[in-house]
Amino acid sequence: MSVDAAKCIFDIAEIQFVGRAVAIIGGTICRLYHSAEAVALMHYSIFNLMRQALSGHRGWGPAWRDATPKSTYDVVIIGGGGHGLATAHYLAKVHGISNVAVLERGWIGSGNAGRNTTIIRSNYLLPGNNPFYEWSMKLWEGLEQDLNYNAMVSQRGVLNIYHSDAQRDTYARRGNAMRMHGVDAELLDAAGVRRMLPFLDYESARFPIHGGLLQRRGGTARHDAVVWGFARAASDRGVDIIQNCEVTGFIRAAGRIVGVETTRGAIRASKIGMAVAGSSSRVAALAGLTLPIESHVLQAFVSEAIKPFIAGVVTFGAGHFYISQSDKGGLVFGGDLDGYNSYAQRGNLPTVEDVCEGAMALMPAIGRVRVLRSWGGVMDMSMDGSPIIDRTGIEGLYLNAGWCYGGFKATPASGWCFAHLLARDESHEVARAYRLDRFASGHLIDERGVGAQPNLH
Amino acid sequence: MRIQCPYCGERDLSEFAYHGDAAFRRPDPDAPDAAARFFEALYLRENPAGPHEELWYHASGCRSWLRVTRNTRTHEILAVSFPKPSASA
Amino acid sequence: MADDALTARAPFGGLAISAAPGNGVRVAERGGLALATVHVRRGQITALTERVRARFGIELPPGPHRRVAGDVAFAGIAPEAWLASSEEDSNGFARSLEAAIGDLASVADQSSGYAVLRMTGPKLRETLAKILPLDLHPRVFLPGDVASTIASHVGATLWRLEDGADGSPVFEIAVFRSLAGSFWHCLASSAAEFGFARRETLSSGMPNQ
Amino acid sequence: MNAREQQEVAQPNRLAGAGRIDRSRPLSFRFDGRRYTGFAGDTLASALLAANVRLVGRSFKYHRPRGILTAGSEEPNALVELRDGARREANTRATVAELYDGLDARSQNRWPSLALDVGAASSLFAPLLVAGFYYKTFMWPAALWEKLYEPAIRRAAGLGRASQEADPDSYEKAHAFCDVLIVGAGPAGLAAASAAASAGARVILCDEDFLLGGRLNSERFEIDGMRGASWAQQVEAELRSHPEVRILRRTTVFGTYDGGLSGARSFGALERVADHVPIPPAHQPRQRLWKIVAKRTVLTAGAVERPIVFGGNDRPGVMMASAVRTYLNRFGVVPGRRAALFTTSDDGWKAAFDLAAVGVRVVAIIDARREVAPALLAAAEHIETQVLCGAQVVDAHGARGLDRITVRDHAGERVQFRVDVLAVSGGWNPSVALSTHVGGRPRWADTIAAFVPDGMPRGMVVAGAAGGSFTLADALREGAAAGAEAAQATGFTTVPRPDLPVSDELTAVVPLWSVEASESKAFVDFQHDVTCEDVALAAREGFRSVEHLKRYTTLGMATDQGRASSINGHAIMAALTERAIPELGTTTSRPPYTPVALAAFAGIHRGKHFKPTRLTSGHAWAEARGATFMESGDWLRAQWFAAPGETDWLSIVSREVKTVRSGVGVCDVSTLGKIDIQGQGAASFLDRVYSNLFSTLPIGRVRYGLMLREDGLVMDDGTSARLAPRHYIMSTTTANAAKVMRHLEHARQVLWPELDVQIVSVTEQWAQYAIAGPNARHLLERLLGDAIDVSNSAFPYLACAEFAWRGVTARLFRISFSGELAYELAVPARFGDSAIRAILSAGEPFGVVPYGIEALSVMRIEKGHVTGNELNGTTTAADVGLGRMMSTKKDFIGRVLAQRPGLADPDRPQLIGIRPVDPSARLYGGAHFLKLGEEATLANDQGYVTSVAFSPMLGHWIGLGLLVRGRERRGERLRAHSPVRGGEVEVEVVAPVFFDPDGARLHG
Ligand SMILES: Cc1cc2nc3c(=O)[nH]c(=O)nc-3n(C[C@H](O)[C@H](O)[C@H](O)COP(=O)(O)OP(=O)(O)OC[C@H]3O[C@@H](n4cnc5c(N)ncnc54)[C@H](O)[C@@H]3O)c2cc1C
Ligand SMILES: NC(=O)c1ccc[n+]([C@@H]2O[C@H](COP(=O)([O-])OP(=O)(O)OC[C@H]3O[C@@H](n4cnc5c(N)ncnc54)[C@H](O)[C@@H]3O)[C@@H](O)[C@H]2O)c1
Ligand SMILES: Cc1cc2nc3c(=O)[nH]c(=O)nc-3n(C[C@H](O)[C@H](O)[C@H](O)COP(=O)(O)O)c2cc1C
Ligand SMILES: [Zn+2]
Repeated sequence: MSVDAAKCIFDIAEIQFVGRAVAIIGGTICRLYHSAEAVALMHYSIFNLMRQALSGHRGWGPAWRDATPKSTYDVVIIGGGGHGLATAHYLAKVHGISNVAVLERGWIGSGNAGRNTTIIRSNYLLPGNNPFYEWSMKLWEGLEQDLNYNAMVSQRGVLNIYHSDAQRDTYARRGNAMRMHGVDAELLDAAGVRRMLPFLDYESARFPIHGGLLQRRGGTARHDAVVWGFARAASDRGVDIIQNCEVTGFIRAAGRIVGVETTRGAIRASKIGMAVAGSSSRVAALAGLTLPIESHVLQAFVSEAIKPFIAGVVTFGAGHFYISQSDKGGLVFGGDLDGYNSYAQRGNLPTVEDVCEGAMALMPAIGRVRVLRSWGGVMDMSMDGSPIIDRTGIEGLYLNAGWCYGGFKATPASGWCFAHLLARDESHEVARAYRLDRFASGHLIDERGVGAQPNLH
Repeated sequence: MRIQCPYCGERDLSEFAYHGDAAFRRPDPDAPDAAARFFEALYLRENPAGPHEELWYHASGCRSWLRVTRNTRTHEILAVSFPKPSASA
Repeated sequence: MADDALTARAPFGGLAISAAPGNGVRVAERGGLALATVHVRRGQITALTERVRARFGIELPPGPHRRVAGDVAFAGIAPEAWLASSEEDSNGFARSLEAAIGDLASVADQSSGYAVLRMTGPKLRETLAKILPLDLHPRVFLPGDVASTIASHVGATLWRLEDGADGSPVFEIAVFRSLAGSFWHCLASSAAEFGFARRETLSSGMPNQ
Repeated sequence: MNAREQQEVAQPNRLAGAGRIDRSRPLSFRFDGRRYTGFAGDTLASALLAANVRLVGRSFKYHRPRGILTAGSEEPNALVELRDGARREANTRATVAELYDGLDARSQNRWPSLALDVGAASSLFAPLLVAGFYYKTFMWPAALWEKLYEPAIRRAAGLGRASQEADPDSYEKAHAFCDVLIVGAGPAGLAAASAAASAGARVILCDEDFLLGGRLNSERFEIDGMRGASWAQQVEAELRSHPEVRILRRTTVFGTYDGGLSGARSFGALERVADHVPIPPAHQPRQRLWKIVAKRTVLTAGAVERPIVFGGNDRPGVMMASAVRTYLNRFGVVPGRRAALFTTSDDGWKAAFDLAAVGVRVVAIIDARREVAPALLAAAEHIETQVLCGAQVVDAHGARGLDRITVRDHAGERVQFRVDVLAVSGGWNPSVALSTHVGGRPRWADTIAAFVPDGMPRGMVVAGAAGGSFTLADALREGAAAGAEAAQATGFTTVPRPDLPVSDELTAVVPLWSVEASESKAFVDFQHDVTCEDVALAAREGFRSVEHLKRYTTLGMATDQGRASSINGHAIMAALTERAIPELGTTTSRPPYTPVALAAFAGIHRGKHFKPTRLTSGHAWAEARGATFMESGDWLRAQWFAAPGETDWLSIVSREVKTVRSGVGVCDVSTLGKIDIQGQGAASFLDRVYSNLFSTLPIGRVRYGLMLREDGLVMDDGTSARLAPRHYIMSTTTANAAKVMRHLEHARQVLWPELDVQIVSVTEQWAQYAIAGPNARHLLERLLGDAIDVSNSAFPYLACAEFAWRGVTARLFRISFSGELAYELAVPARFGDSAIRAILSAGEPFGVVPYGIEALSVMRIEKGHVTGNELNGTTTAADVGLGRMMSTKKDFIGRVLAQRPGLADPDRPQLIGIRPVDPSARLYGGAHFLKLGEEATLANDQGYVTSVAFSPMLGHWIGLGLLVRGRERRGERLRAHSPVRGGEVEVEVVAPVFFDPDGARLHG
């Protein structure tokens, strides 16, 4: 056989991963799993996929039950985003509490979970944050197996580029803190960055590249799959996922909250958890609470799909720009908040220009790549840039909010810790610092040191 | 988005810097509950979905601070004025 | 040692002119202009208006407009603030202003703070459209109008003068001195397609007014 | 063979005569390496069709052969790689790529060649590659995901390749303002423009096409007794004669954005200035980003014809009926020899008639409707063809291109036709996108079985096909009316005009979303290979909301954004789940309307011009002195001054430090913020914004001041000098100058408007030089002569004065950052260059040297002065040892909240000095403190190193840091742990002052 022919077959094997790579091990998977567990839902595996292929995939059932509300639950979670669904999953799985409803205003994942730039990392500086996000990273690393859903967790690395000695030292401080907590971190010099990303602007940069802080375990995960995977797993354990069900009020009895009014009727529960991200202030207001949170719009962008050439996540240290390339080939990128309070899920042109100027300053090689789509999401920006997982001071009502633009990576740990709080009425150890009263007491967790100015975090 | 500066006229968003809720007042620093009142004033936000009174700074224009009423659902500007009747009026 | 007087250096001096022959846009540096900011003291606006009228024969504009009398001009740049200028180049302008109105307004010398260009040419508006987020249509932005704005990332204050003899519009623009180079790059590259020329003095082919 | 014959050979499908192309200008181009010729006025697509090239690309997932489906920007299939090298552009739509001489394009997503693409083997696995298959697989063993599965997926990802080289072309931005913006220059847009223009309004007319006229160039319409296309040319000419009209061809309005009180609204538009030439001419950008502000907007963006979902509907040769007409009438190209039409609307029939008119054999007209307008049937009599009503095309066949179709007639009988082109018309979708970008939601209109704009943005109206009015007459009438209204609304008077006589038009449509009876793959989203089955699977698995459907199957997520085809998917989902289409609603359409090159949004702001650069008036001098510069915010500052032959930065800096400490040196400190503060209330104003007292500062004196944020943390530090009872000069750090100015304006305008204070930045007015060292006074005496008495008695530490010197007003401050006897001399910036030269010559006898900010930083660390490294926004005054500056005699910003327990906690890290126990050891910033013998865990974290420097005076490295209860721990030894720098040093805690602790030198 000619060399070319050989190469071509080799390519088939590589391009046609499904046909070969998977087929090879498909059998093994199902054997393993079959003995392992008998599940109500059809198990996701290459074996079942192939079996279904023969029958035109007629056999697949709903990924999650589209439940109608019951009158009472042990726990009601408001918000069918990543955090709400993860909370329900871990309540059922870890704490055995499965008489749970997740109430979603629209369709699950319609909020920030469904519109974020999917970066996961645990490269945090402060002791209040670092253990929490590393715990989240650990959960990401086992998520597929836990959920039996491929959320495409992809640890291709997160690189923060620095442009001055001062910036280098701040990154060094952060990297050292990470290492002291057993998180991987490397400080690269300019040459090191160049080896990774030869196509950045090293010659004519306004702010020359001095190096970068690299977390190899950082990367991305498929945002929608995270939502669907948690929903499927939670639903499978008996959790009711109720869409098109907006919470419009709280039911009180004897000073505590005992249920919610919704667009699909009243629902009672002994404990109610809020995980509504950008809508936190609005839902809290229904309970008469005012939060240390502003809602801001953050825009994101995706380009036309091109053959992959950007390996991991890169963030620009001298402008507002970060980027990664999705498994579909689109460049997924973003930058800074528009900067004004907004519930509109869209932004304006100045921010688009600002982000793309950053892009061209760092990566002039993507100049001719076309922006395909831009969108916005509503960020629950807290006053110190860090989240809140805590009781509210009103009996029966619990709060999970203030995720700013960093809550996707937090999804598993947030669910894990919120479930812990709801089940045990005590904070999980990695989330101890996320108290609601820290602003009054001055125990702030301000990674950026910009103070009570949410649009600067 | 375009903001009608009472001095400069209607200008593009890019000339302005956003500060936030215009409700902020410095509480009486000598009040017995000053700490609590300062905390509330600085940290708690109504953060409404709808008309919002907020402060903008015409950073790249006349450097005036402006009180803008804007709908946070639609971004529609409803009113703009100086924070207080101008000092020498 | 010898007390030889210090020599001034022009902010736009020595800035290269991109190879773009033509006369679409002509500029000249306003090196000689003496500048000072004037901020009225609280409650003194009426008094100041009268004083300025009396001393300079100028009706202090309440809004973003520029009024000229003889060598002196007052341009509104903010509520109760003006950029005063004087043609005859003396470091004494701020001082004399201080003497004239110092009790009613705070005066600060800015003669060195700004780099000022006079600009004209048939393609000036097309060029400025690439730089300024302002509507400079002749019916909208009139002679004597002033605007403080952002000229692609560079803060700038612009005012319009009477059109030149050739019918071309004439504007003057002031940017912070340290940013002269960046502004120049932006102006030169925006004017390049129309031809960009520099005059050393106002008299040489620049409308003088 | 002469040129004409050659062309005929090269362009077998080109009709004689017809079309709006310039046959006198043949252009040669290459596709996949082969040479072809077309004409000026062609698109790449029309030129390829003229040359009878039908296979132009491969689909994303199954690598199916694909041809040209449309003639517009909604094209999903005919995507090519245009140009090469650094100018390579992936995914360019052949249907809008304007032909130019030497154009070079390649097909995408195939290997080794378009004709035999081994990727096509993937269709073997098609049954596995259903929507979302990857969510169900690749989970085991986990290790293989990263190593094998994902790399494989990524290799299969994407269509074209990015250049991966810096884009060599330039881009620019421009602002435009108008009374009336008109989006789209079809009949409706032209009518609107001419109505508004004749009223004298400022009009901007944009069209993404390089020809104005819209469908008029594609159809054989008559307006006012002339060819529609000629009418368009006539109106264009008329418009060009209006001085207030700006016509932007090749300009796509890509986004609607927010407006303001006045009702004026912002739009983004992209002008392709030079995409139709090989490279942009000198001084011309490739593209221009327009930021348009319009008082009124008329949306006349037309409509897009939608496909029908049936087996093999993606084969090259299957083409939208409207595109067939465009190629015939506008480009004079016959897309095939034997044609058939598959339609659900009257409009589609035009294609059959137009084809027949140029002699193409139309073998069959297949109309899914049982009843069809008699007029059409009558017209069909004139072309010998077979009309099948109530029939459907169930399958299209042909390996690399269409050769047969199978039709199921009204009786259910299957008939086959041999055809090489099938014109398809499934009805039209109004182009509503721009009406929805700011929140409007389109409304379902049964009459046309499509969504039309609803809840229009304030100031925007729609006219013509974009609003669902599909006849030419309506387009003209509505356009004219909308244009006139808009002009009136912006203060112009209009004169009514009579409607023009035009050819009338049938527009009835009965939608057929998909053909059940099809056996082979029926495509909904062509580019992403989303089939009917995928939609069914999504329904089965509960992804039933249109948004879930989209995200699960990627329907409508390709480069065409499903503009033409998504609706079919939604309709299929509606049917499967027994809901009405309006109940499902639409997915959100977002800017940009068509994809926009990233560089266009950046304009000139790239490379060195990413951000402006601020230079001090001493810059030229410093350059001449061999300074190395570094960025400090937007400023460039001299880092150090290498003497001839010096190379090692550390020895240069040490030399500079030693000279200053032993003799005298000068440093440009012009970048520090300088704010002029005047007024009756100036003193009390400063008392409120600084933590320490300034009302007590004597005239002619300077004081160090600390500024807090209201949350009690340190914001900035600096000095303020009192020149007169009501006149202060404040200095801020370089980094915080703008922030402080804004903070003060806030305090002045919002917090205390009753105070009589005027503040203005004079940073740019003054060039300021620090003159430091034992010989500083001698230098000044020589420099200033009798302009001012600088003797210690007349001008002690912290004195300041304004005085006349060499014909200018100068200011002198006796302040010191270096800890030496030091002064700062300020002169008006235009004399800055002259002044620094004078300082140097006055200093010659004392061996004065210029020093940069590295030396400055070494000296401030030796003195334990804090900067941004310590004042990092998380430290209190007490943390950095400045607790004593928190006045107890008055209120000030930050006082109250600084007392919160978390900020008053004695266990907080406090400022300390460190020195390595081994004097030869190097210190690193960012290292964390650990107790000796304690494990390196976060729990054991004791603080961190904020600043380090090699002290030439002490001969070893020194540092500052923040250490838990640091002030109590002098003498303690610690680990300075820095794993990311691969090191750890044992350090001793010392006082944060290393040099001249009692400050004797200051006062000397
Ligand atoms: C553009 C963008 C980019 C981002 N990039 C990243 C990133 O790269 N990495 C990262 O870690 N994070 C990122 N984030 C942040 C991250 O997406 C969010 O912090 C996180 O998704 C919030 O948690 P969630 O998923 O539960 O929120 P959501 O998905 O918003 O869930 C909240 C849900 O509550 C529902 N809800 C609201 N009100 C009610 C009510 N009254 N009744 C019932 N339901 C209600 C909403 O409909 C919504 O579905 C980004 C966010 C955006 C917008
Ligand atoms: N008989 C039918 O069923 C039917 C249906 C639809 C259209 N039509 C015909 O189409 C024509 C409709 O006239 P019309 O003027 O409303 O539409 P048109 O399609 O003739 O013109 C629309 C124009 O807008 C431009 N455009 C679209 N989006 C744009 C954007 N974002 N930026 C810049 N330009 C953009 C297009 O390039 C096009 O030139 C009539 O001639 C009518 O006969 C007929
Ligand atoms: C990681 C990521 C990748 C995306 N890729 C695409 C894409 O390839 N094509 C596309 O049309 N939209 C893409 N989107 C954007 C979505 O279409 C959508 O705009 C976003 O989820 C916000 O929803 P909305 O625009 O409906 O409000 C992507 C979004 C994310 C978060
Ligand atoms: Zn203003």
